[in-house]
Amino acid sequence: MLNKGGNRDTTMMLMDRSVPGRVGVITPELDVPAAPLPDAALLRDSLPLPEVSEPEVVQYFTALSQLNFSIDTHFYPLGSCTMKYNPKVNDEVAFLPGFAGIHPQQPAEHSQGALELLYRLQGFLTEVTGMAATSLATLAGAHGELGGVLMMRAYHLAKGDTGRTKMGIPDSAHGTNPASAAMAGFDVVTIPSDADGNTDLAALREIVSDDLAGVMITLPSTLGLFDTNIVEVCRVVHQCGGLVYGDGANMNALLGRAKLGELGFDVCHLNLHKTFSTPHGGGGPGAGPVCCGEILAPFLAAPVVERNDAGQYTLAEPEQSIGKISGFHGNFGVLVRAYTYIRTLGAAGLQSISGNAVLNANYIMHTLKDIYALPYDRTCMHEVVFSADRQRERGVSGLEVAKRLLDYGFHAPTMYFPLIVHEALMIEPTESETKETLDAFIAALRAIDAEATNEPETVQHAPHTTPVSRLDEATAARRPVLRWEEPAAAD
Amino acid sequence: MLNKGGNRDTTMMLMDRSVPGRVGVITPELDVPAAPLPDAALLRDSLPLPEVSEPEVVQYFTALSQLNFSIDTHFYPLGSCTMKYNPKVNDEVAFLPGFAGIHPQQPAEHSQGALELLYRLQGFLTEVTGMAATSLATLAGAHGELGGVLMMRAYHLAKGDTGRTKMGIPDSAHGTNPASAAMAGFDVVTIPSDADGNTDLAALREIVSDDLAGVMITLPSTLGLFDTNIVEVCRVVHQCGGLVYGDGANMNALLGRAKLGELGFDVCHLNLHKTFSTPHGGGGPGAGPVCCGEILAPFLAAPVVERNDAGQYTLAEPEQSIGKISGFHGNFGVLVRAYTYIRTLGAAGLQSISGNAVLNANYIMHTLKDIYALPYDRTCMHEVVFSADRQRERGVSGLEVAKRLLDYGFHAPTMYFPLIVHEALMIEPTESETKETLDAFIAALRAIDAEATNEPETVQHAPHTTPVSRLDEATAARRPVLRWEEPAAAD
Amino acid sequence: MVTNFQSHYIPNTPAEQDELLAAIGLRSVDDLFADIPDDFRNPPLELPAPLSELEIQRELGEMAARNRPLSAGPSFLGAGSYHHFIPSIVKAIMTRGEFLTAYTPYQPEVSQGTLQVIFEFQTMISALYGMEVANAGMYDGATSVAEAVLMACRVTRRQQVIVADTVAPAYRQVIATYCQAQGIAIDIVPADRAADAVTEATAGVVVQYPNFYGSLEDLAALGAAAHADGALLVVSADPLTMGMLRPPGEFGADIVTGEGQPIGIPPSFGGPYLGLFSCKQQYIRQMPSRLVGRTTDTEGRTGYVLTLQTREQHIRRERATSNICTNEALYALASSIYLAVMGRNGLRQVAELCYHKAHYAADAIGKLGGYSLPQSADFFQEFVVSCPVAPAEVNRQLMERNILGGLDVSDRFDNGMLLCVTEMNSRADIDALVSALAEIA
Amino acid sequence: MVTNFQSHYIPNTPAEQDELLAAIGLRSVDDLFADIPDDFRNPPLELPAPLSELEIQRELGEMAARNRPLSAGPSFLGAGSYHHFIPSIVKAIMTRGEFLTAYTPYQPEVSQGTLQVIFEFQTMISALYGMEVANAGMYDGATSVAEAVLMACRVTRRQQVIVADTVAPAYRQVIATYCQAQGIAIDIVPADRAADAVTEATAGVVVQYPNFYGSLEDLAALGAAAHADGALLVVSADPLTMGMLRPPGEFGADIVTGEGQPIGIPPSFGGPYLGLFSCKQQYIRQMPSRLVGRTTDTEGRTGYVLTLQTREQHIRRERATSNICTNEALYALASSIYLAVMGRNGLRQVAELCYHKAHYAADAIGKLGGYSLPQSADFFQEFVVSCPVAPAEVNRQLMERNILGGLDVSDRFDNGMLLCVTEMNSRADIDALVSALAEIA
Ligand SMILES: Cc1ncc(COP(=O)(O)O)c(C=O)c1O
Ligand SMILES: Cc1ncc(COP(=O)(O)O)c(C=O)c1O
Repeated sequence: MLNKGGNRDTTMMLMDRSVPGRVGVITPELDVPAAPLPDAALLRDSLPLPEVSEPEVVQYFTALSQLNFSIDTHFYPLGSCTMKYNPKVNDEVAFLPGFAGIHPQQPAEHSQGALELLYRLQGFLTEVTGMAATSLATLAGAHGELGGVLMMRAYHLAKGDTGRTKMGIPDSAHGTNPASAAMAGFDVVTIPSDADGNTDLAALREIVSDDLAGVMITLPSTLGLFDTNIVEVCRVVHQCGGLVYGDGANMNALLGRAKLGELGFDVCHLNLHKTFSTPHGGGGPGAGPVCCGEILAPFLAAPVVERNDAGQYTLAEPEQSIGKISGFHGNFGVLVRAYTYIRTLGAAGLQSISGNAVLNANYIMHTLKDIYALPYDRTCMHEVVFSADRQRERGVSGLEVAKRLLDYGFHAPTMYFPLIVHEALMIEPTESETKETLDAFIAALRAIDAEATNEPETVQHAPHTTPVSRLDEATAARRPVLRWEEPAAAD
Repeated sequence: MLNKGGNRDTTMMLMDRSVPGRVGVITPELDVPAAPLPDAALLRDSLPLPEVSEPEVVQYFTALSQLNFSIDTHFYPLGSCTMKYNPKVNDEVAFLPGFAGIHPQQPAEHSQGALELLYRLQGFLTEVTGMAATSLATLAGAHGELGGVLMMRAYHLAKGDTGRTKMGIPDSAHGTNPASAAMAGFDVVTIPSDADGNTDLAALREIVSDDLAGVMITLPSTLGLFDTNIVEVCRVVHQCGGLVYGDGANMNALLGRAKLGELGFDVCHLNLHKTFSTPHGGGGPGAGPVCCGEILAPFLAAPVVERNDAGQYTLAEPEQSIGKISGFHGNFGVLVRAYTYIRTLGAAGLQSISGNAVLNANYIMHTLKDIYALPYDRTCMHEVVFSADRQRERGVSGLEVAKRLLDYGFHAPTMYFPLIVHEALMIEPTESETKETLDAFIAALRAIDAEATNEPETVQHAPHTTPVSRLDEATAARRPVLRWEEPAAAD
Repeated sequence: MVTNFQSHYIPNTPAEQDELLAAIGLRSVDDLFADIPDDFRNPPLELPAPLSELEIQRELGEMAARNRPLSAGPSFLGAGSYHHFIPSIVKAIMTRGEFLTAYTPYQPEVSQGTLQVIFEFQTMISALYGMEVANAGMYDGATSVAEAVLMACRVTRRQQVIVADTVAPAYRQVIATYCQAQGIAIDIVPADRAADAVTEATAGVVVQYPNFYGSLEDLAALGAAAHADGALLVVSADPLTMGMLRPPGEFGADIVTGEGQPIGIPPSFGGPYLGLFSCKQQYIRQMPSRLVGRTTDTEGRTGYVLTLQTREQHIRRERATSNICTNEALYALASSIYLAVMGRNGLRQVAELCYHKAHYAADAIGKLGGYSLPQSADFFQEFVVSCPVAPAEVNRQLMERNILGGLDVSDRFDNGMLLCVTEMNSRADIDALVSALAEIA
Repeated sequence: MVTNFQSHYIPNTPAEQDELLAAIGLRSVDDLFADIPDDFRNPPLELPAPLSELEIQRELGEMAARNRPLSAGPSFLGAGSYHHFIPSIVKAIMTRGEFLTAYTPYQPEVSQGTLQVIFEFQTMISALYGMEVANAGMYDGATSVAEAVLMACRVTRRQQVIVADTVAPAYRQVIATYCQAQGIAIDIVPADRAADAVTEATAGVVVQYPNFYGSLEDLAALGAAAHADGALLVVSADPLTMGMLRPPGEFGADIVTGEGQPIGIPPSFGGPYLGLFSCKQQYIRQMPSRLVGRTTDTEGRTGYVLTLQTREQHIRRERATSNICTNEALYALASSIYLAVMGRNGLRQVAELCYHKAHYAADAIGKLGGYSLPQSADFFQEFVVSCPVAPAEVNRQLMERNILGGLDVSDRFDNGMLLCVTEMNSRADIDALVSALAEIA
């Protein structure tokens, strides 16, 4: 990044910059008589916040922003994360005063536009997933999972079926799947993958029994593969009285190509901050709506939006709802963006997304598989998972290959996930990248492979051009420093 | 800057990226019957604009932005330019639909808020300059100058005084002053500065006669000095029947400290994009309102805003107006920002600006004058003009010192202006910088001086860390390439 | 067959797609989906036809226009979402693409911006609450306190919590949802009996500060009672009130959570908001969500990383402290900018404006015939008014005067209405409310 | 004595100011102003008391609310400022601090962003107009054509210009202002007689395309006539119409200027706008304003610089081609983003939408009893309607129906109203206008 002198240098934190008496904001004068204050025991003595002026705040945070890679500035093929283009119009409409400036508890007659938007979005997502109903109350993918598996639990309990304590989860699953299942009180049973990367049907059959509440399947799987056993998986689970949860985080591959509900899934969540292009914001906000079939609809998290005969929209609680799972009605600002995105693209646009996302991933797969090991050599979906095993043999790890990409001006792929692939490098190009970018990225990965042979140290010690080099994570965890502290007075 | 790969690399221009069939925008369907087209001779065959998608446009322009220094990212002590903090609230209000979305010709009764804002701003600027009236119609400093000197011309002509063909302008003046005078039909007579950097009164007395229309004086001068002869200058010019124009581009030094009207100036312009902190935008838009005393008020450019007895605001043309000088009513969006700025600061705030701007400049002057030659060793105003003569002796020019500052993360001072100072380095810190930044900047200039002794090549070939190094300006001018051309087909 | 649609969001043209297909050795994009069983491939997708951006802006603009923004007139509605002023710089900075379009900072070398922001956030949130550590944020205030309950149970290895009945109803519901499968017993007790209810089985005592009805609970007493029996004191506190009030940390709270919306986040119909979560240092390994730590790089430069990740789902899976992954990072940024620019004095001034204005309003309303203030404890910016007629009717008549009234809490207080006054309410707004209420009486 | 005011825009505190003063050896800030004669120092400054940002937003919000934005209802007002759609990305990018808060790119090494943008702008504007070179922009459409007149006189060393009477009245006035001190004679002649009026004394013929009343002048004839006598053809052309119309460059125009507002700039009560300026290569040394050229750095990398600066005031002073310095760079950026995203097809589509919708409207209105279309030439998106009653009255009645009517041009056409229809007008808008006009008749 361009050198910065003086207060634009980011090495000083806000508290380091604080000078007594500096002012960052002017507040209005008090225009009513002052009231007596409560007992002093209730009032604070000091408020250890910084004292800095407005220009300093702008300059400091602007400088910080420039230390980031982001979609707007860098190709970001981070597998499983669907780092696609985030349209600016979506942000613009979400900030309209009629959206950003409305109170969640104001009377419904003064929020009809907002409620209608939510109602329509419920319908769009229900349609996209081939389900029967949707709740928008869950605030991220993992939150949707929690809501979904709690619904599975509630369903069994409502039937008086109290013995279903187990949840089957593939070994390739994202960590949130087992964590959500555990929060919903289930014991996790791991389901292995077969040699093709599909669910191992034999292994599945072994665990299905009347203590199995259901399974959580990611489709396409985190291996970037369409599980060709999926219909059979659903059949087997259903046969034993279990339910099938779909982790829809990878839905970018399937938009308009297949519907989870039709394949046999009972409930799923979508990551609007992936598939529906709401910006990830450095780690959120997201939105993880839950869509489900008829039998689970009564259990959806509250609220859902209903439309009455007079055409008015109201918030309602499904009959046997698992209850409220968030403070209000979901991450509305994110939902506005997703609604806008779907309205912009329509069915043909969504299908074009999945087509191009999958095409781009396969292009990368085909142009690199001579060099990078491909654990599952079959058509991939929206992402391709390589292994850096062949580079490892030359002393260069997958992590090092990934870090070296940063020097080439590309964000790294997801590394070491899914856990079942050795030295995994998981690359998701998305549909929003140009062929030029794909080719430049492919060239970089080929060049790094050559470096692994010719100058392995360059790769091993990468990155070399970033604001900081490799960081000491071990010490960070062993002696955690989690906030600014007054520097010890020098004497 | 952080490395960028693929299409975020800026070496390809839009036309290089263009791919037939890529779409950047979706337009609505035609919802009326198509009309017959005019004769084909009136229609164009090809429209050689790029074909790129929206993400590419965002990524390309974002990448370009990151090649810039700017106030938000770097200390920018560019003399004569008043690169102070540009408040974000000013931009926010300027974009309100009730401001950005109104038509300049819509009926006055539907623009009362906008007209009132202009009316009040006229009043504020009239007050700040100690004048009698203001027109906001001029769109930048130089445009204000043209308006102002045309008013001087019109005034003399209105009196039947047709022989006043000369305009006196100090040798230190900004280039726009003589250029504006020439556009207004005057012959420029140069007025030298005296040894203290003030107007040379003796020289002035020599040129005053009945062919002198007036003089254009910058206060504080472009040497960053308050001309202590100024009252006498005005007296002398007035005595001969001439008028005094004030270039108010440096008004940041005098806000609330002195009023041009009271000192004897007849007319002046203000640079709202300097003193009143509207962002400079990489070279505009600006706004250069003209303020004048009673005798010149009838000649102001049209329109001005008037308030009638019913409290309604209307656009009006002053009686003997020089006429319209721009398409509509001035750079309204810039005027909204300046209005907001003045409302935020009030009189005490404006005085604090000049106090701190001048204090910061003097601090730099005092802490560097042992090393950098100071042509006029007296209290400076908002900026200090050094000479790099002592560095030059060691083979390092002022330009090279300035370029080397870029490596230290600071924007360069203005170089080689004013023309009367050898190897001029003109530094304007403004009031919005912290002491830390001033100290870091001072330390950098001291370090560069040391480099001039110890490793002059480092300075001579600077900058070393910028996106491009020193550019070949001679070839650029000799064989001008002013737009993208289709690359010659390789064969 | 799916036809190709050339969106402005998708660069590659059909010709380019054909080039890619050729490289792969396929004929059509459809062939890539051959793994999907025929019967399920390319189902009909019934969605409205795509719109141009011009039409989108118009459609969304019309939908937005059918909602009444708080800026349309005086508003006295709080109850969990507050109308506070947000300086322009917050949006100006948070919408920078480098922040907006980055992912979770998993690659620290190219994410120092986001990481250092979170470190600032952790610093300022712990300072506000008087706590030793704060995490990178949770989904919202409700899920944050629910996760605090789970954490209190983990820390104490107990399975019963006491929740004051003055905790926001929505928060209580979300706690119930989060606990429903965990075998945790939740006892809802009146706030003034919460201290007495603690036993050796109690994992934690949960209160809100100020409570949902605006009043200040006796944190010192609750902390003492909880700690006497080895339970934790869990407080959900409004961060903006911390500009003035002694923080829960100074009363011995073990976990302090909160809704971050009041500090720099627009009401936005209830989200996205920001869960705040802080605790004593000794419990950090039981915390949910991300933590950023300071460390050094190979050249000794300071840098920031995600740390203590072994607590988290991507490492610990079913034994993680929580399933949370994506949180609300962008709003942690917004709050950090807000707190930075408000600073030590600005936050105190805003808190005091709210306090004095609310008391001015309460005093005036309390003197109106037919109205009374049923609560006696100290309050901050919210208070309950008992109205002469049903609150719904009062609100209806207020809206006729373009005033947004308070929340109906007649389930708890006779004709009760929960009113909120902030720095956004001018004296004229308050006077208009008071005279309107006088007319309605 | 001036008291110090601690603004949030000014970081240094009184204590820090004292430190700086001590370094200088002074006691007070006031001492720095000792050069100002006593009688004039620290005059009273009567300005309203400062406001907090909360109050500023409220005050400005209220002032803005007293203006009716074009989005409030159908609008048919054009006449030099046009209601076109601007994609969101334009504002999202132009407000980035790196563009917004940079100065004129005098230090090319740290201004490549701005410089390359201008080079793109020059490229696209020359392409639009079919001209060889374009500069970095002028103040607005009016000053741009005025500078073109001065340039035509410089190039031809003649002092007389012919200006068609169909050039916008405001443009004609600004030409007069710019020429008033230069001894240039301006002959305003009917457009269809402009060709005949050219003599060997004529420096240039100035026309607008489409003209102020919407019609397309016969550029070919004008160009031939001008060139026959050694004069230049100067055309002020709407850049958006260039999506569809053959550009003036292809008719032999020597200088083509234009108002850049239609391509990506909001109407904003008349400014800031953007002057477009292009010409034949042979005249570049006579051009006003900045030019950016491509070159290479010491390492052979491509880079951009301000070039041919010897034309400009900071070098050439009173002999400069113009006094212009600051221009409208930020809006050259806006237009560049707009043109990039519209691209070859989008700009054509928008132009066609305007064309067809305007013709649909004109047809329908022309068929109404009492209304007629007094002009017969081809038009683009604007046309004059002769109304049965005074246009002011028609407009009044249209506004009762929340329709913003056209410009009153009854000075030139009997009860004439200049109407404009763009892509922002839906068929429903147009139909509403037509039925309203029918009712008013
Ligand atoms: C496959 C998969 N499932 C679930 C999640 C969890 O989603 P979130 O981060 O929104 O909670 C993710 C995101 O990282 C994921 O990639
Ligand atoms: C002293 C002085 N006068 C006049 C001007 C011209 O102002 P503008 O660039 O707004 O035309 C400038 C700006 O560079 C200046 O510094």
